[in-house]
Amino acid sequence: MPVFQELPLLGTERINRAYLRISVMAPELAEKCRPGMFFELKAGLPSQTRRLFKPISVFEASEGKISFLIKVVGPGTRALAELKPGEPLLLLGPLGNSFHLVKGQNALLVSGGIGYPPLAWLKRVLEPHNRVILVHGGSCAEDLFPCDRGYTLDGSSGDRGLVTQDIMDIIKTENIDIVYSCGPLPMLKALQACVGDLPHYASLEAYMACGLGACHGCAVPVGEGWQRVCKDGPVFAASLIRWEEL
Amino acid sequence: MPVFQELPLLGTERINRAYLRISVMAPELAEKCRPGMFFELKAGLPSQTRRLFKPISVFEASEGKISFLIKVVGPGTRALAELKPGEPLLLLGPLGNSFHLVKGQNALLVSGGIGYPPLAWLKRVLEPHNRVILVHGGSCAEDLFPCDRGYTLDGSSGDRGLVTQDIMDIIKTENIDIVYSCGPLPMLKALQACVGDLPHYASLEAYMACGLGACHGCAVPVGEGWQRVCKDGPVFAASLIRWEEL
Amino acid sequence: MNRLATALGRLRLKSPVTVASGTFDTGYFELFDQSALGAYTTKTITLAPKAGNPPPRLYETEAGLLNSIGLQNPGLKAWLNEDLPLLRDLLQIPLIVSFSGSSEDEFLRVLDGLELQEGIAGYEVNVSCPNVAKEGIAFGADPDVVFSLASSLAALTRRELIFKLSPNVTDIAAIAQAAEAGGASSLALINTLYGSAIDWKTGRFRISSFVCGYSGSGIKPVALALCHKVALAVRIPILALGGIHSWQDALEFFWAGASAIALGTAFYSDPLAAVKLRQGLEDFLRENDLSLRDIIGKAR
Amino acid sequence: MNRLATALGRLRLKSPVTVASGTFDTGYFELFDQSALGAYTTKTITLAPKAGNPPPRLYETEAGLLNSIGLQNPGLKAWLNEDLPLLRDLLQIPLIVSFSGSSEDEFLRVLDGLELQEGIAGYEVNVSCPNVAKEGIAFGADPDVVFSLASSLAALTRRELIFKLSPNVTDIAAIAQAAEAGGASSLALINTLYGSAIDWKTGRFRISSFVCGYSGSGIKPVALALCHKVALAVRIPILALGGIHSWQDALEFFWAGASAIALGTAFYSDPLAAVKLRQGLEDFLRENDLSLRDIIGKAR
Ligand SMILES: Cc1cc2nc3c(=O)[nH]c(=O)nc-3n(C[C@H](O)[C@H](O)[C@H](O)COP(=O)(O)OP(=O)(O)OC[C@H]3O[C@@H](n4cnc5c(N)ncnc54)[C@H](O)[C@@H]3O)c2cc1C
Ligand SMILES: Cc1cc2nc3c(=O)[nH]c(=O)nc-3n(C[C@H](O)[C@H](O)[C@H](O)COP(=O)(O)OP(=O)(O)OC[C@H]3O[C@@H](n4cnc5c(N)ncnc54)[C@H](O)[C@@H]3O)c2cc1C
Ligand SMILES: Cc1cc2nc3c(=O)[nH]c(=O)nc-3n(C[C@H](O)[C@H](O)[C@H](O)COP(=O)(O)O)c2cc1C
Ligand SMILES: Cc1cc2nc3c(=O)[nH]c(=O)nc-3n(C[C@H](O)[C@H](O)[C@H](O)COP(=O)(O)O)c2cc1C
Ligand code: FES
Ligand code: FES
Repeated sequence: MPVFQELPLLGTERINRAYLRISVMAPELAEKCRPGMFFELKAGLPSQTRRLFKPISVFEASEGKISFLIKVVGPGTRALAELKPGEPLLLLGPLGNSFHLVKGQNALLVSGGIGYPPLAWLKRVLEPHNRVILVHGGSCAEDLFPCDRGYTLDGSSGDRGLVTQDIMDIIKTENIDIVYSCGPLPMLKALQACVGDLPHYASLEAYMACGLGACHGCAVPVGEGWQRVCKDGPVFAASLIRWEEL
Repeated sequence: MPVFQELPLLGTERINRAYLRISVMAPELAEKCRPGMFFELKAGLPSQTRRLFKPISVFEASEGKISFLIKVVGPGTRALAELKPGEPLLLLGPLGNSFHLVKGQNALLVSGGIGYPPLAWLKRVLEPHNRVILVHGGSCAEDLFPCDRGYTLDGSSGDRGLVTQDIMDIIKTENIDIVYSCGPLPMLKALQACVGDLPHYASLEAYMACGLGACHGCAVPVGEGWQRVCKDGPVFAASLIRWEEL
Repeated sequence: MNRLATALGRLRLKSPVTVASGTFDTGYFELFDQSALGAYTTKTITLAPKAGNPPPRLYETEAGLLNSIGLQNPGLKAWLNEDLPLLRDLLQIPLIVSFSGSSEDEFLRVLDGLELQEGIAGYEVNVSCPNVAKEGIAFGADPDVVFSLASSLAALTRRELIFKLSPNVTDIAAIAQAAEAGGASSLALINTLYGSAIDWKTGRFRISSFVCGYSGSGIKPVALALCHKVALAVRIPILALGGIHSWQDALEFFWAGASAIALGTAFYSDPLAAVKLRQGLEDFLRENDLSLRDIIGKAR
Repeated sequence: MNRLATALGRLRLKSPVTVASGTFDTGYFELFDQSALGAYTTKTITLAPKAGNPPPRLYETEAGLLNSIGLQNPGLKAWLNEDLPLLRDLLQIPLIVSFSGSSEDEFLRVLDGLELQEGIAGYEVNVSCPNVAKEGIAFGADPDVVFSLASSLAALTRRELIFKLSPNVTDIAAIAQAAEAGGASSLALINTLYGSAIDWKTGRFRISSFVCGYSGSGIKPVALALCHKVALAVRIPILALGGIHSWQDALEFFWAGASAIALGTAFYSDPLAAVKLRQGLEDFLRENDLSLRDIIGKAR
C-alpha cells in the first residue's frame, strides 16, 4: 500500500555530470521496498507546485535509508537536482511490482541508461544465492556505473557499441539461466531478440501521471490488451510483451 | 528612451513586514530618472521566465544608484523579494512621464499605500525650492513611512482614519498652492473632491503588460478617450481625468 | 451546519468536491478518506470494451497535461460484473457512472444496462471526449443531437442526469441549453481542450495521436469563462472542472455559477488536493460566515 | 544562404518571426533592430474609431494573460493620416495591416481605403476578435460568411491576404478551407481563446468584461493542435501564433506546418524575445544543416 509523504532530503551527491544521487531516511517505507519498485517523486519547490510527480526507481533501500540515482533530463528531474539537504522531497510509493527472485541460477542483468538503478540493487540482492553478471550500456563515459561489463556508444569508456551486442555470446559462455533487464525500449527489444526462450523479466518505462493505476496513461502492450506500467508493472515477463507494437 | 537591462541586484532590505527596498547601480539610467517615472521590473529567476514585468516607481535615483520600495502582494513582487544580492534584476525603463516641478510654492503631497515611493522622492526634489508637506496613509502601522502626517485605518500608527480626511483643513491652514498625489483610485477620487480648483497632478496605477504604450492595456479615462498610464502617464493633470468613470 | 452542502439536481452532496471522470480511482482512498468527496465519478464506460490508444499517451506541458487514453475501458458487461460490485462495497458517497457511445442507440443500451443495477446515484453522459474518432465530440458539437439524446435518456431514468460538455465548440451555451431542454438535470464542463506537443529536435509528436486532450492549470481561464457563459444561459446546476487545483481556484468557479467542482489533473501534482481544497474552502467560508450558496453565481 | 527565408503567399520574408496584431508597436525598435522581424503587423483598425473597453483591461493568470482591449483604435481615417506615414518612414520590413469590421461592407470599405495607399505589403483580416459584441467572432465562426468575405476582399486586392482565425469554433479546419476557397492567400492562427478570472475573495471579475481573450504560454498546446489540423486541411501557408516564446516553441509550429510565426504575449515577459528566437532558430538550423523548408509540415 503506497504512502504519500513529505520528507527532508537527507543528502544529495552529483555523480558524473548529469546524474545525482539523493536519499531520505524512511525506515517504514524502506522495509517495503523490493528491487524493481519505484516512487513518484517531486521536489517540494514553488516552481513544482503544479507539476507532475516523476517515477524514479529505488536504487537502494537499506538501514532505513532509501536512495535514488537520477539523470537530469527535463524540468522535473532538474528541480530534484536543485533541492538542497533539509528541503522537502515529496514521495508517493513504493509503487509497482518487483523482480521475481531466484536461487542457484546464473543470472544476467542488462541495463541501459537510467535502467541501471533497479538492476544494481537487484544484483546485490541476488548475489548471495546466484551467480550474477551485470552488463550496462550508455552513450558515453558519463552514463557508465560500476558493472561487470560496460559499453558506450562513443567508446569513451568500456567497450564501444551497444550493450546488447555480445549478449548471445555471454548467454552461451556463462551458461545463463535467467535474464533481467531495464532500459530504453529499443535496447529491451534488441535484447529480447537475443534471449530466445530463456526466462526474461523486463522492467519497462512509460510516461506517468497518477502512478497508482488510475489514469491508464502508462499503458504498454502486454498480454491481450494493455497493462499499466505503474500498477501491473513495471516488471513484466518478456514473453508476454507484444514487442512488435513497441 | 527606455533601455532594457539585466543588472546584478546591489542590495535588498526588508522594511516593515510586507515591504522591501532593492537597488541597482546604473549611473546612466539614474541620470535619466525623474520623480514619477517607473521601471518595468522582473526577478531573473527561473520561476519568472514566462511571467510579466511589473511596474515599480523609482524611489530614489542618486549617485548612480536606483532604488525601489516594493510591497509584496503577488507572484511578481514575491519573486523580487526572493532575489538575492548579485542575482539578476531585469529592468525596462525609465518609463512614463514625471511630475511637473514648481518653485516657490506651498506643495501638498498625498500618498496612499504603495503610492509613497514617487512622492517621497518628489518631496526631496521639491524641498529646496518650495515648502512641502507630505501626508501618507495606509491600513496599518506596517504601511507607514516617514512623512509629515501619517494615517492608518486601524489607528495602529499616526492618526486613525483616511489620508484624505483632513485635506480640506490642511489646504486652508497651510495655504496650499499645488497638490501632487499617488495611491489607490478611491483615495485619489476622494482627494480630487477636496482639492477643488487647485492644480493637482495625480499619478495613476493600472495593470500593465508592455509598459511601452504598445498594448493599450493600461488605459484610463483621461481627456476625451483613453490614455495609457505607461506612456501618456503615469502623471496626469487631475482636471483632465474623468473621475466618475473610475 | 454544513457550509459546504450543495446539490447537483436531484443529488445532495455533503462536499462540493468531486473527481473528474477518467482521472481517479479508488486507489487514492489508500491516501485519503473518501468523505472529502461529495461524489465518485467513474472513468467513462462504453457498451463494448475499448482497448484505448497506443503509447505514449501522456505528456506534461509547461502548464498542463496532454493525454490520449482513448476511452480505454472493459466495456459495460465486464464493468457491471467486476467493477460495480467492488465500488458498491467500498463507496459511502454517491456513485456517478460516466458513459459514452458512438450512436444514440449505444448510449441508450448502456443506460438500460445501468438502470437495472442498484447503487448508482447518477450518470455523467460524456458527449465530449476529443480522443476517439467516432464517439463523443460528434455528439457534443450539435445542439439537435444533444437535445435528442438528452430526451431519450431522460425518459428512461429518474437518476441524476449530468451532461458533460466539450469546450471545443463555437457556442457551448447553445449545447448546454439543448441538453437542458432535453431533460439533463445538470451539466459538467469542461472536458479537455484540443492540444498537441511536438519534440522540437526530431519533429515527433509527443503522443501517439496528433491531437489530444489538454487539461490542467493552463485551461483554467477557459473553463471559468465557459462556466460563466453557461451559468447565464441555463437554470440547471453546473459541475465545473478544468484546471482546478486549489480552494481559491474552486471559489472562482463558485462565484461564476458552479454548484460543485471536480478535480482531475490536480491529483497528479498533489494526491491530497481534494482534502486540502475541501478544508481550505471550509475555513474560508467559516471565517467569512458564508455558505456555499451565498456565493454561487454571485460574481460581478 | 538564408536558412530562415520563408514566404507567406505572395510575401517573401527574410525572417519567419513576426509580431501578433495588437501586442506590439514601433516603440520596441528602441530596444532591438527591426531586421530581426520578417514583417510588421499593425493593431487591428476599423472604419470608425473605437474607444475600447473600460479598465481594468489586463490580468496575468498562472500561465498566460487575459486582455480585453476592445479593439481600441483611431479609425481608418486617422490611422491613414497619422500612423501610416510614420510607419512608412520607419519600416524596412513589409507592413501588414490588420483590420476588422462589423459587416462585410465595413471590411470592404476599409480595404478600399487601404488599397489607395502605397507601402502596404499585405492585410490581416481579423475575423476572430472575441472582445467585441458585433465584430469579429460573428464572422469567424461561419464558413459561409468567411467564404463570402474572402471572395469579396480577394477580388479587390493583389496584396497578401491573410485571414486570422479564432480558436473558439467547433471546426477551425472548415473555416480555414472556406477562407482558402474564397481567395485568402494565407492564414494566421490563433487569436485568443475565451478566458476569465475572478477575485476569489470578493467575486469581482478581474477584467471589466466578463469573458476576455486568453493568450500566452498556457494556450500553446491548443495553438499547436489547431495549426496542425489546419495544415492538413489547406494548401495556403500558415502564420502560427499562440503562446510562442522560445525558438524551441517556434520549431514545434514549423514541424506542425507553419511557414512563419508571430510573437505577442512573449514580448511582455522578454522584450527581446524576437531577437533571441530568430538567433536560436538560425543556430539550430545551421548546426543541423537544415533550412526552414526542410522541416515545415514534416512532423510525424
Ligand atoms: C518505472 C520507472 C522508473 C524510472 N526510474 C528512473 C531512475 O531510477 N532514474 C532516473 O533518472 N530516471 C528514471 N525513470 C525515468 C524518469 O521518470 C524520467 O526521466 C523523468 O520522468 C523525466 O522527467 P522530467 O520532468 O525531468 O523530464 P520531461 O520533461 O518529463 O521529459 C524529458 C524527456 O524525457 C522523456 N521522458 C520523460 N519521462 C519519460 C519516461 N517515463 N520514460 C521515457 N521517457 C521519458 C520525454 O519524452 C522527454 O524527451 C524511470 C521511469 C519509470 C517509468
Ligand atoms: C506606474 C506604477 C508604479 C508603481 N509603483 C509601485 C511601487 O513603487 N512599489 C510597489 O510596491 N508597487 C508599485 N506599483 C504596483 C505594482 O505594480 C503591483 O503591486 C504589482 O504589479 C503586483 O504584481 P504581483 O505579480 O506581485 O501581483 P499580481 O498577481 O499582479 O496582483 C496582486 C494583486 O494586486 C492587484 N494589482 C496588480 N497590479 C496592479 C496595479 N498595477 N495596479 C493596481 N492593482 C494591481 C491585482 O489586482 C491583485 O489583486 C506601481 C504600479 C504602477 C502602475
Ligand atoms: C488522463 C485523463 C483521462 C481522462 N479520461 C476521461 C474520461 O474517460 N471521460 C471523461 O469524460 N473525461 C476524461 N478526462 C477529462 C477530465 O475528466 C476533465 O474533464 C479534464 O481533465 C479537465 O479537468 P482537469 O484540468 O481538472 O483535469 C480525462 C482526463 C485525463 C487527464
Ligand atoms: C493585449 C493584446 C491585444 C491584442 N489585440 C489584437 C488585435 O488588435 N487584433 C488581433 O487580431 N489580435 C489581437 N490580439 C491577439 C494576438 O494577436 C494573438 O493572436 C494572441 O495574443 C495569441 O498570441 P500570443 O499568445 O503569442 O500572445 C491581442 C492580444 C493581446 C494580448
Ligand atoms: S500512470 Fe496512471 S495508470 Fe499508470
Ligand atoms: S502597458 Fe501596454 S500600453 Fe501601457
